[in-house]
Amino acid sequence: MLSLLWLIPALPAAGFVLLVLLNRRLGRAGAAWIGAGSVGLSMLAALLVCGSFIVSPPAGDACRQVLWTWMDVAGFTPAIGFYLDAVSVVWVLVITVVGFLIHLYSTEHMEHDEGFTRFFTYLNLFVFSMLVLVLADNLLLLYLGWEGVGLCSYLLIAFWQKDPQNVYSGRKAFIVTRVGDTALIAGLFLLLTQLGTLEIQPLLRAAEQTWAPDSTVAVVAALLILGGAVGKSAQVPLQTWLPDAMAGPSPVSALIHAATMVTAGVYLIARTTPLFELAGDARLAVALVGIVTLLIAGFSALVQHDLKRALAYSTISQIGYMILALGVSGWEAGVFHFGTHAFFKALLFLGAGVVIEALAGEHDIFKMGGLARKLPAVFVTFTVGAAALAALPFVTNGFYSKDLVISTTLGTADGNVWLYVGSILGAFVTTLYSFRLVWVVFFGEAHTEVTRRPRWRQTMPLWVLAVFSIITGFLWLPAWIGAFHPLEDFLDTALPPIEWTGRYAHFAESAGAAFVIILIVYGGIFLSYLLWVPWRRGTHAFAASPVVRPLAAFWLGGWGFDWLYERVFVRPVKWFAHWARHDLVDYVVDGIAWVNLAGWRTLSAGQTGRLRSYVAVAGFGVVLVLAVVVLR
Amino acid sequence: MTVTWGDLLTVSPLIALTLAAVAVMLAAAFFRSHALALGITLGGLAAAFGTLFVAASRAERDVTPLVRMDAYALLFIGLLAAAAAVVVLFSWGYLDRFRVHPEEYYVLLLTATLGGATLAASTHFASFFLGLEILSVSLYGLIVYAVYRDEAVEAAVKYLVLAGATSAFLVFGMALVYAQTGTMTAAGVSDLVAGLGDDVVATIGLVMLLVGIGFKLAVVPFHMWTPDVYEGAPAPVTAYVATVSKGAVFALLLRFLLPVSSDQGSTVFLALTAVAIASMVAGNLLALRQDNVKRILAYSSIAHLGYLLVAFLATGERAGLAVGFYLIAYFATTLAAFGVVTVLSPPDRDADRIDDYRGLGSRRPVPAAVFTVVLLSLAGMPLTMGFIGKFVIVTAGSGAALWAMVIVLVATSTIGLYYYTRLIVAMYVRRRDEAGPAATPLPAAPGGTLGVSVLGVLTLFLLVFGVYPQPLLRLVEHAVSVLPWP
Amino acid sequence: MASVSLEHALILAAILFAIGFAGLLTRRNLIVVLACIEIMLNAAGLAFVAAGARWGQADGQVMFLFVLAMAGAEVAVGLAIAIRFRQSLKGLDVDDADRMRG
Amino acid sequence: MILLWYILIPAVAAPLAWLAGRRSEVAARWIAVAGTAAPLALVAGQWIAAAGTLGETFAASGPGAAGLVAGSWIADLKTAWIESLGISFFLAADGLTLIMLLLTFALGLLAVLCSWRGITQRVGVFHLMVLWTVAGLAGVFLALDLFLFYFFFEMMLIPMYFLIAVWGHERRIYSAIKFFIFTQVSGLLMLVAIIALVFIHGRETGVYTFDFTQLLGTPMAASTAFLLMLGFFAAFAVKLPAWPLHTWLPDAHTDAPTAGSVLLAGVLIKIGAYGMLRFMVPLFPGAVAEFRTWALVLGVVGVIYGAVLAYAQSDMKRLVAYTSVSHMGFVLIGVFAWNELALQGVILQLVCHALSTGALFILVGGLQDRIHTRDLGKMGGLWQVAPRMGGTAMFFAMASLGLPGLGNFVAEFLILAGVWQVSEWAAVLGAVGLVFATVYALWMMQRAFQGEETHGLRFADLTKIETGIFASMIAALVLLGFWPQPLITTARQTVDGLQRMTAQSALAQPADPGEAAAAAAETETAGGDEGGAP
Repeated sequence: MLSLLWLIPALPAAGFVLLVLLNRRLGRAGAAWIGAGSVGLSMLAALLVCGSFIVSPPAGDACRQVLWTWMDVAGFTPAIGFYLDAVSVVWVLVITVVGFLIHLYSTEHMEHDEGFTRFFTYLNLFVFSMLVLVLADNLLLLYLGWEGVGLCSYLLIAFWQKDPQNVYSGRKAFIVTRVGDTALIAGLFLLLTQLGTLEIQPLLRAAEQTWAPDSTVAVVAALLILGGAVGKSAQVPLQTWLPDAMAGPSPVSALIHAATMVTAGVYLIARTTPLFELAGDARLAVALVGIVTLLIAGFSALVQHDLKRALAYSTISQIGYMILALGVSGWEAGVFHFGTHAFFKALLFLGAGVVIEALAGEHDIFKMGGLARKLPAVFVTFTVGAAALAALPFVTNGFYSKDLVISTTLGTADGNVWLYVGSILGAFVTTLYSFRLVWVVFFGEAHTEVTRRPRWRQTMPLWVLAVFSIITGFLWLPAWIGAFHPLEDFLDTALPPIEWTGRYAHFAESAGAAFVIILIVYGGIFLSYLLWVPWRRGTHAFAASPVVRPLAAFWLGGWGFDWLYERVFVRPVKWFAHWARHDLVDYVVDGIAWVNLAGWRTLSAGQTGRLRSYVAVAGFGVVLVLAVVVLR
Repeated sequence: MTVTWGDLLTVSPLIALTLAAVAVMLAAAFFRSHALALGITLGGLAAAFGTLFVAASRAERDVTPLVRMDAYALLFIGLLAAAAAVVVLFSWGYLDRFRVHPEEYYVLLLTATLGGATLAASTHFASFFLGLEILSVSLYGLIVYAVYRDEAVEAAVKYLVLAGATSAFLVFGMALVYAQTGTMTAAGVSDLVAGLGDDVVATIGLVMLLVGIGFKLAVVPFHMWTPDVYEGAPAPVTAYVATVSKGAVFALLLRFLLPVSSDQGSTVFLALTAVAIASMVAGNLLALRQDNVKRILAYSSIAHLGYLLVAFLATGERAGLAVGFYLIAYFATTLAAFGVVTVLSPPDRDADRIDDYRGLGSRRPVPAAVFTVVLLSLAGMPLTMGFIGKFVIVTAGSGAALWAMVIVLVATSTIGLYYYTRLIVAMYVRRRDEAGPAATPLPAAPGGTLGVSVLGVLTLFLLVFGVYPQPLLRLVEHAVSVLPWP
Repeated sequence: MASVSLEHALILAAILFAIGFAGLLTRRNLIVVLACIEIMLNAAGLAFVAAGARWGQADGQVMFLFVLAMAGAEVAVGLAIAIRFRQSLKGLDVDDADRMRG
Repeated sequence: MILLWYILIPAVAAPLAWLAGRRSEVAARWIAVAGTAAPLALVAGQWIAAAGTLGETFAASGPGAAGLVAGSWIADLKTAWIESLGISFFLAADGLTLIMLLLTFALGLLAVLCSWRGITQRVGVFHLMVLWTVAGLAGVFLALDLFLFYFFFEMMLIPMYFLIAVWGHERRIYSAIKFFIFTQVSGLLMLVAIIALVFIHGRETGVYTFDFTQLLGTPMAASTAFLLMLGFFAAFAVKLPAWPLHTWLPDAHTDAPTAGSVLLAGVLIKIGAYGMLRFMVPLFPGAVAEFRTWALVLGVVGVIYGAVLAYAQSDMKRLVAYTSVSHMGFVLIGVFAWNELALQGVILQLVCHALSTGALFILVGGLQDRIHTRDLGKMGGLWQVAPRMGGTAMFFAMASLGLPGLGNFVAEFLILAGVWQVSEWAAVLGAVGLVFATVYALWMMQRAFQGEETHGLRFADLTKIETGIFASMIAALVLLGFWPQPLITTARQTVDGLQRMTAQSALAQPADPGEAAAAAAETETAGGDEGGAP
């Protein structure tokens, strides 16, 4: 079964090629069948392969499949080869399952769009790239997938390309992530030069053997990789692209900008765990990035009017949790939160997509309202998603994963109180904005007419994801509930287990810590009820108060990052480009030409046609030479 | 110092030219026949060319102290005669359109060639001076031959006065040299140059001598006449002035002043360096935006003589090879260039405005193609002799480590590209900004089949030896090897 | 009677030459210009004679004869051209001959 | 003898095309197709026949410098030419030559094909010029006598000049002369350097020869070598073009007809890289090592400057032209890194850049034929009008920004990985250049193809010929992206020879990362507590 590994990425690739080649000749139905079908088959292949992997793990708890040698230069021989272990299994399953559901959803969501075929072409390419990313057995191939998903992200954000604003958002996403990619590729150069290979497992072993813990080279390498992760996963300081990325269709936001691509950074760090284990400073940087991001984005999410932007900031914030977990050596906690987040965030976006579609493209949550009765299925599933996001205790997967993440920030050797407090605060904010959306969108009176209701291809994925958003949490129950943690056991085969060795480890692992979170969550829900439930008008006064208003505006604009970058990076480059557009060097060239022309003008004016001036010139020359002769 | 029959046989090329000149003169006295004059002229030139082989078969020798018929002299006499023959062929169609009798033209042409040939073989001040003056005086007549053209008269006056004045410099210089050395032979001058030291009078003499040579070569600062004379003279005569008179003098320069290059610190050397550099710069710059084709060619010839001086100043046989080959290339190219002008010229004026050449590529494809090859050769582009010529000159200059001159050569020859390609563009490219009434197209020149076929031969020559120059290089190598290289 | 040394003769020749050249620079009448050239040529001839005298050879005088002959030829052609010049430019001012320039 | 055919076939086909063109334009086109396709087939044949041996590397002890050159030939031809000056007619081909020849003829063929509709004036002469350019290019890549090299180097300028000046666009005369002058000045500097080298060699040995193999290893003072190297560098840096000698390129590319741009961008500027690889570095390895820092600076500046200026352009063709400046900056730093990774990357970059930029030029040319403008401000929303064209443009825009999966990425990765071993900063800044590449590529796409179509432009999508051209180029780039090995193997022997030729100089360094790692491991072990050998 494991030998079918290559089929998992190959099927969407085949779908992509078919869609490109056949293009118009396929009708909408054909495109839908190929687009969704290829991913569905890929999902089946993934289920088969991963199933067999889980049931009967191969020797060494990993398997590698090399298709061909990519290139062979100077001892550098990266392969087109795939590597499957527990970490990649988690990602592959999420990608293919969520991917298929979203494809299915899209066949209905996009049914009237003129770029229907193009949409599935891009989407298939994305799934292929994402699978390559997580299956790659070497960093170069990983980078291929990495850039591939970046491309698809750009293409899909800019999918409705008639509106220049959408295209701008796509470009922004691509360019900002590429800044991070520059760091990543520099890291690749460093690793290649120092360790002589990019094949991940030998590379990690070599790093462990040759690099002393906390040596500069290890820290630099880890930081460069973090740079890549920060870009792709929309972390501070490169988070600014993701809110704008919501210009794309909702399924895209769900698949790419919530469930899968944006977690590539998490995957990358998890994949290169041994490197980060060697580099304590880099881990600290990771943790700081995570905590700062989750707070900044959380507060921004609190004040958004645009449903999808709010979710986008929430995504940034939740990935911040994952990164934070990785930073405090809670590797498995990060992966767990990725898994749960993928389901509930995809669910939220798909729900949001239905809502927006139903309201004829309305994004502003304050123009929605009262949808609980008009779109009951969406209401129920969306609320499940929001509850999971808010970590509603016991019944949602978000509770278990976030609880684990927060515990690790206190419980591991890398953890500390500040991180813990920060993450608790983040959890509180998360609860606030999650339920703010529920209250504002689904309750109160309707501001906009519902013009369309979802059919089964849209509702079915919602229900499936809602179910996943509940049950996947039970894969890893905390110790104080019961000793059921198959996911942890599974991840232990590939990642270092969480070591509860921190100063407050005992408390962190206990029910007491969980109780704090439970308290926070309920408190948050209650406060959000007070603030935003539509029939409580008093809150508007609060929102309009002179203290809150500027703060809200600041948060709404994403803490001024865009403002700053515009002035520090974008404008200077634009200014220089505009100033130099006729090529500065050409001024030199023109200058030389001008000198020649001036020479011509002068000399030519000397050709007066008068005989005596000719004689004079000759005489002058002779006299000059004779003078030299005599005086020398 | 008796002259034997053998000596006469050796100088038979010169005699042939003399006899031909007399014959044409006499013939013209009896029959006013253009064809006859042309025939005799060509016959004379052919005889001169043919007798070269007779002379070549004999051991090289001095015929009196005045001339020396060695391989070097023979090469140049052959070159001059061939060039003269080409000019004659171009003149046929051109002179037919003249409003004056054409016969005496050929007399002057033959005597001028005789003067040039004498210069090439000269080893003595007397023959030097005689040859130069025969050449000059004949040229006065040739330049002003179309007496009814105001430009021709103006050109002739300028040439006459300047030539006369520089002749005076020349003779005065000769006198000074003679006063210091007591000898007037080339060998004596060479010795003088080699051991010049700081003999002020002799150096002054040499410099004045060089004035005369410099004028004929039209190098800076004696170049001012060139554009006016080129423009004013009839096109075939211009071709002649540009080639034969310069080539002959350059041949002489090599024979008399070879050792100049052996002392790179001497005043004469420095003066010549300055002249070379100034010629390259001024020649190329002056042509830059010039609109008269003949003037462009005039200015470009100044630059080319500058290049030649670089080769001259580089010592050694490699320099001789460069000079010889470049001169041949320059002859062929220049003759073809003015040949094109000749062929295109209507009866009343010469086709020398750049506007005359606009769209030539479609109107007269063959002359246009020839002119293109010519211009590329002047620019030193591959597949033409000009390329090999430039290459041998750079080789010579680099071999002698004359870096300043080589760099100037490189830089200025690039300026050359600008105006050569400007002409090419004019012939082939339709300008979109030509909205106004286009320049009146040149009236079709009558006849010209002969001229065009000669052009074809010249082009072939340029191309064949541009790709496979080995035979010519051998020939020149052999010729220059007889010079007394230091 | 002190003999005339080579230097004296050469200096005289040089002065003559300079006079001729100065005339060339300052005079505008074509005929006078031609005359100036004659002066320069004769100055050169004088120098030759003096040089020949220094070495006791006839060569210098022979050269003088050549110079004389050539000067004559030159003037002959020159005057002929001067006639055409006058017809063409309605005068003999050489400065008027500047139709071709640039 | 087969080497001569590579030059002769297009050279002879040229006048035939011209003659045929006077009667029938289609005949001229077909002759031109034959004149490029036939040698293309021949090279392909020779490539396949030689495939077995090209990947071998030299024995560790290795032959001498000349032997290293000669050792990798698969064919050569040497006859007397101008003995008086020590010049011979000396052609030889190794793996690198084959790659360059393949590129030349393939792009020559594409140039003919893409002019099928666009060129309607003086069709015969046009193909004469195209074929002569191709013949000259083939000569450049085959010549191993320095004079012969220079001969071809200059020769192909003429037809290219005519292509630009006669069939070009708005400022064609200015651009053509600028191109001509830049190349000529720098070429002459190289000529002077060549001649000086010959003389130095001649004084040393008494043999005056322009034979490259004999001139290798000529002993000379370091300062002399540096000056001579600069002479070569000038010529190749202009061709490449390296900043700040690049300004001819945007003009020439912009105003050239499509075929001219394709040949310029595809092959002509590759001469710069080829010349550095083949001649400059092996002749003056010490001087090159001395110059390395400066060259890296020039290269990096070129990468970023080119990309930023590309972004600033509103003429689409000019934009594409500036991307060439940027991409050739990579080639420059790659050459001066001079290790196997970088060199293989450089060679790959030559091929991939030719394909990607060539395709963009064909695309812009196609657009111009349809809407009669190249001004991005007058485009917008063209995807709606011509979706296939939009998709194609997107593909090549991605190639140009170095998207993995396409050949350009492999090339740029290898180059930068090689450069990293020499200078981390150059590699990082080069990688930053790729960010700017993203900026201009996406900006171009937005301005031309995305957004709303507001100018009322309606035109036909890609024709069959165009579809064929683009499909083949896309296929080639994807193939090279996922399996560049055939090219790498082909060039391996050459690269190995080049490396060994300079092994004694300051240029030499650990040959591959594996060794570097082993060395690092050794030092690590030595410094560690464990005394035992690994």
